[in-house]
Amino acid sequence: MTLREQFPLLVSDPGLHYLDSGASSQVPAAVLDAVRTFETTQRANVHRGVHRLAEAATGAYEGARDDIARFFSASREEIVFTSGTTAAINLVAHSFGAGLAPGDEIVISEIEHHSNIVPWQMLRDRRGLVLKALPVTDEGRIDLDALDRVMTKRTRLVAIAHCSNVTGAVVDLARVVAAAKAVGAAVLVDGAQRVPHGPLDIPALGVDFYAFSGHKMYAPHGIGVLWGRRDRLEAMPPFLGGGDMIRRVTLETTEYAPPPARFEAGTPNISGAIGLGAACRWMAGLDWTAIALEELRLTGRLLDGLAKVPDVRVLGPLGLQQRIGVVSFMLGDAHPHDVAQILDRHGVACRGGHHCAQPLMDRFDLMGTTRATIAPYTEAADVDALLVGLDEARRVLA
Amino acid sequence: MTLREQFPLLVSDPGLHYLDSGASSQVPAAVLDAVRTFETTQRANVHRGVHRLAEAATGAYEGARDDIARFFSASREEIVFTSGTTAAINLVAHSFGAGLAPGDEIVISEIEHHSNIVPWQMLRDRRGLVLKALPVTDEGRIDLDALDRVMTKRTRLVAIAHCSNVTGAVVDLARVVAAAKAVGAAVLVDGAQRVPHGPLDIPALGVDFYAFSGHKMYAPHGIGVLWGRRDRLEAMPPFLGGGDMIRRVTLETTEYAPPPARFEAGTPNISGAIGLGAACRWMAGLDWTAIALEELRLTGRLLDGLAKVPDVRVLGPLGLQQRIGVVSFMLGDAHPHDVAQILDRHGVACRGGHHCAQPLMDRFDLMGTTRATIAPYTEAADVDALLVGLDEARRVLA
Amino acid sequence: MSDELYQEALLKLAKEAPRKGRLEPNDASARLDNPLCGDRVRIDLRLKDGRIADLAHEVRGCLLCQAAAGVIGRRAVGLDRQGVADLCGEVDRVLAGETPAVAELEAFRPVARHRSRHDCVRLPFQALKEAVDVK
Amino acid sequence: MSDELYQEALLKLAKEAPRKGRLEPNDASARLDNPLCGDRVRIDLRLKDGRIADLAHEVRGCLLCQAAAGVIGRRAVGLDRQGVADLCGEVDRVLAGETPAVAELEAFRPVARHRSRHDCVRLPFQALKEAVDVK
Ligand SMILES: Cc1ncc(COP(=O)(O)O)c(C=O)c1O
Ligand SMILES: Cc1ncc(COP(=O)(O)O)c(C=O)c1O
Repeated sequence: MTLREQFPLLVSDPGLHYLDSGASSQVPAAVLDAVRTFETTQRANVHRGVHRLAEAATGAYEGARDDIARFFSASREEIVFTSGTTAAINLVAHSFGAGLAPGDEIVISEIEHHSNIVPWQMLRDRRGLVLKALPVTDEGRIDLDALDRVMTKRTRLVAIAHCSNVTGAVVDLARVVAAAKAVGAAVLVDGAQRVPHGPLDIPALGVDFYAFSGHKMYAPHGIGVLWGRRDRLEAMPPFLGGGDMIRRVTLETTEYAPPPARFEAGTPNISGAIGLGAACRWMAGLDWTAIALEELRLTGRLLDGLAKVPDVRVLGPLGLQQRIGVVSFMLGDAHPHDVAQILDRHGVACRGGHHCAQPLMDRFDLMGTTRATIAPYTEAADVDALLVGLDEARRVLA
Repeated sequence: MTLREQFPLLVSDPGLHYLDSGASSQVPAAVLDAVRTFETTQRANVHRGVHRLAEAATGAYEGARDDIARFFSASREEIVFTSGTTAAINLVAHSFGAGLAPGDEIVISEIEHHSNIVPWQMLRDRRGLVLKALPVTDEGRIDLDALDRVMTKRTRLVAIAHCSNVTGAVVDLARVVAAAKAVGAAVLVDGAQRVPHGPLDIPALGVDFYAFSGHKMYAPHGIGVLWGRRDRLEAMPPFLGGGDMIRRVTLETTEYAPPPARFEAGTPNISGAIGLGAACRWMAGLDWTAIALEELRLTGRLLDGLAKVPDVRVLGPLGLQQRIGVVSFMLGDAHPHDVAQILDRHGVACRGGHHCAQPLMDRFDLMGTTRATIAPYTEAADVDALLVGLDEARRVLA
Repeated sequence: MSDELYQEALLKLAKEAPRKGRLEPNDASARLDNPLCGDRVRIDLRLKDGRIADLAHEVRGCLLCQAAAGVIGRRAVGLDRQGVADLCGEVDRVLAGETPAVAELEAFRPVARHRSRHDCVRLPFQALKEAVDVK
Repeated sequence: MSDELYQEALLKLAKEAPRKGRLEPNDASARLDNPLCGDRVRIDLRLKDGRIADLAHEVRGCLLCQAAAGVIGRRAVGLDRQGVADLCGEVDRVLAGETPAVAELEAFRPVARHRSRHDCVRLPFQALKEAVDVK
């Protein structure tokens, strides 16, 4: 079976050229089957039951945590399940943020997704912090040369995307970590766009928090992970209150459980976690050297093709170094929605808009871009269909 | 097809007597199929795409909101998707709680689930509030006679469970609403245990917030709803920050979207919402008069059976008035885990423990209870198997 | 009728929209954003006896949004509050797949099938409504 | 060997556990809760030359938890820190399905298959470990 054949939606819709994996990836049968097996043979609530279904459900749920930890070379105590990247970042903004004092500084960048901007603005307003942003270069990369200028002794946290969901640029985390370490700041990485592109040793990055979503990495929606360095998690108060995150509750007061339970209030998304665990196992079985090469080749094909279309301007690195296959472009003055709509007529699924990165759009004075994402199941035909569709878009919209 | 035959797990495991629906219900094929259809024919991210999959996904997701609104006689703007009851209550604790001042009072009860206690303790500590609890009667009901004493002009919110997850008692919400109205307080209802037992006109209750989870009402885990009266929601600041909840983001500041989007930051649990919508459609097609009667009959059978077992003591109403089929009991001094474990040998899935209601356990000086829940798919054989299992438990543990 | 979105009629509405720009001074003005796509619309009005005497529209958005502003540029002068409400009602009807009474709206019929684009068409009309309602 | 959890041997360990109660005064004491089930264990120790000279245990928990405390009541006096660690190691081994070197732990072998109950068995041993470690 080819990799593409493992994706039921792609098989059943051969005319579809799905280039919108940056928004949500497609999902392989292995993941769907794991979820269905849970729902039809193990379904129960976790942790609190001793009957055999509850045992099976707990085993599957905690087994998923093990699978995820293994895939990211982490330990299971560091894997906090959340509903996604957004929830993971908000968790840190509240729980880590509870330890910050007025005047403390947080550094983000101009390239960030709203999920990595708004929680920090809200925290700034709650606690009287200072929020600073690293600028973005003309090439669409975070300008790390500005670190020297932006970081101060008051910097407590740098929150930054591993890969941009607009330009595809990959950030040099080692430089960010070094700069943060120099002033004693923690580092949070928004890994939403990085994790779909292969295994990663998260602890080796030297960062403190790493957030990602399942739905962009071949798993269900509604599940994600906050990886946190153990000492950081242990030092943090809980965020949400409820069942499962407690040690002991009286009407007056509550003692909290250790991490990761402390941060997992309420019945978790059990099937989602099981799906994410299955996605990690599925990914672990792939040949990522070959896939990375193929993704690179297709990204090159796309960039080359775009370079030949008059009026097209790419927002982001034009080369293949330090980038993933997330490619944004403008077609003359055409609105990206109109471009995406015409591409859709060719079966090409692209995203058009601001990609939840309005500050980046403002930086380049754009309404938005049209974005194509290269995934492991992408084929040359998908890229070519996009280029053909663009030809029509030019005719109609120019 | 009988109702039970619509549940794949129950069909494939005929020896199973599933009496743990109070923790998580089982899920009918109609719901599983709706989720699978999404994953294999419509999967994409919602709201931001114009291609046909994104259109289909958005249609399915917002269609689910319509189905849920219809089932609860609500309007779609009042349906906020959350990851569950716990997340819904925490949302209110943060967003409604942001408007409270030191000295303001919140009233809960001794019967509450930790999810409806801990968020208020945390809010109390954040904002210097006073947290009070209505006591519980010996019968295992919230003592509404205490309302007069506990409510004051400083009471801003009463947060209370519609049905107890331990004793099965149903609260007289009209009395609570009247008492709250008299002092201008809002009312939040934890409906987690009520919603699995049939349709409900939520706006007609006269309350301000109503929270529930999908996984207890035949839908997937990881999805739930906060219903909020429109003016309440409109007056509240957002809770989580991220994509989809904004009107406009700059690096300096953010304008927020109107409800419900304001409270739905990030990519939602799309498949979960679709599953919950399908569950509502499925429930809407059932004959709830017949089901309610049958649930009552089986609850009676269980209570009668328990009354005949020496050493068994029921915690909760012994009659069938104002109660759902959630039945808790103690077997002599036996630990509920040991009881549940022995019942499991008879294929009977019951929950043993504190049921995330430690203050209620303290009130009755109990380590925990063994709990059985009657659901629409429960049959007399399930109840009888429990009673047979209890006989063995008595022999072993007495 | 073809279900093709980008027909000649629509493109023409967008490209040849009269009354583009700003109106200064004005009696009423409204700016609306579509948070999902970032489209922005501003409508400036001059009013006389409760009727729109002059107007201008500034759109930063897609062709559908521009074309909708084009309809406003052609049709809105002379309308009172009720007339604007009626026009918005017609827009809703065409987006529901019905035949509109206003000829220019015909060009939007294919949009009915594309729910994600309905707001693109509605945005300028909503801004117009806000502007007359403010006053 | 039967995989029946509630065998005679286990029931006996629970019911006839020596050294139930509190020890006052004591040299070390630890209380642990299992948040999932609400079980609570307290272990009091008297120590001499780094060894446990006397102990008492108070358990509010299930039979497995009580039986585990029973093992402690029989076995822990005389142990030093390393001895306690070894005993805990044996508990982990039996819960992993292996044959324990400590005869009394034999009764816990059927628990290996019930992961949700492992913590019931571990809780008293963890409390014991905390108590000797505090000192
Ligand atoms: C009465 C009650 N409230 C709240 C909850 C919490 O719901 P969830 O865990 O789905 O957030 C539950 C169930 O666990 C419950 O029974
Ligand atoms: C870089 C980046 N960060 C954060 C997010 C937010 O993730 P989610 O919506 O799954 O919470 C996304 C995707 O939407 C993203 O691309």
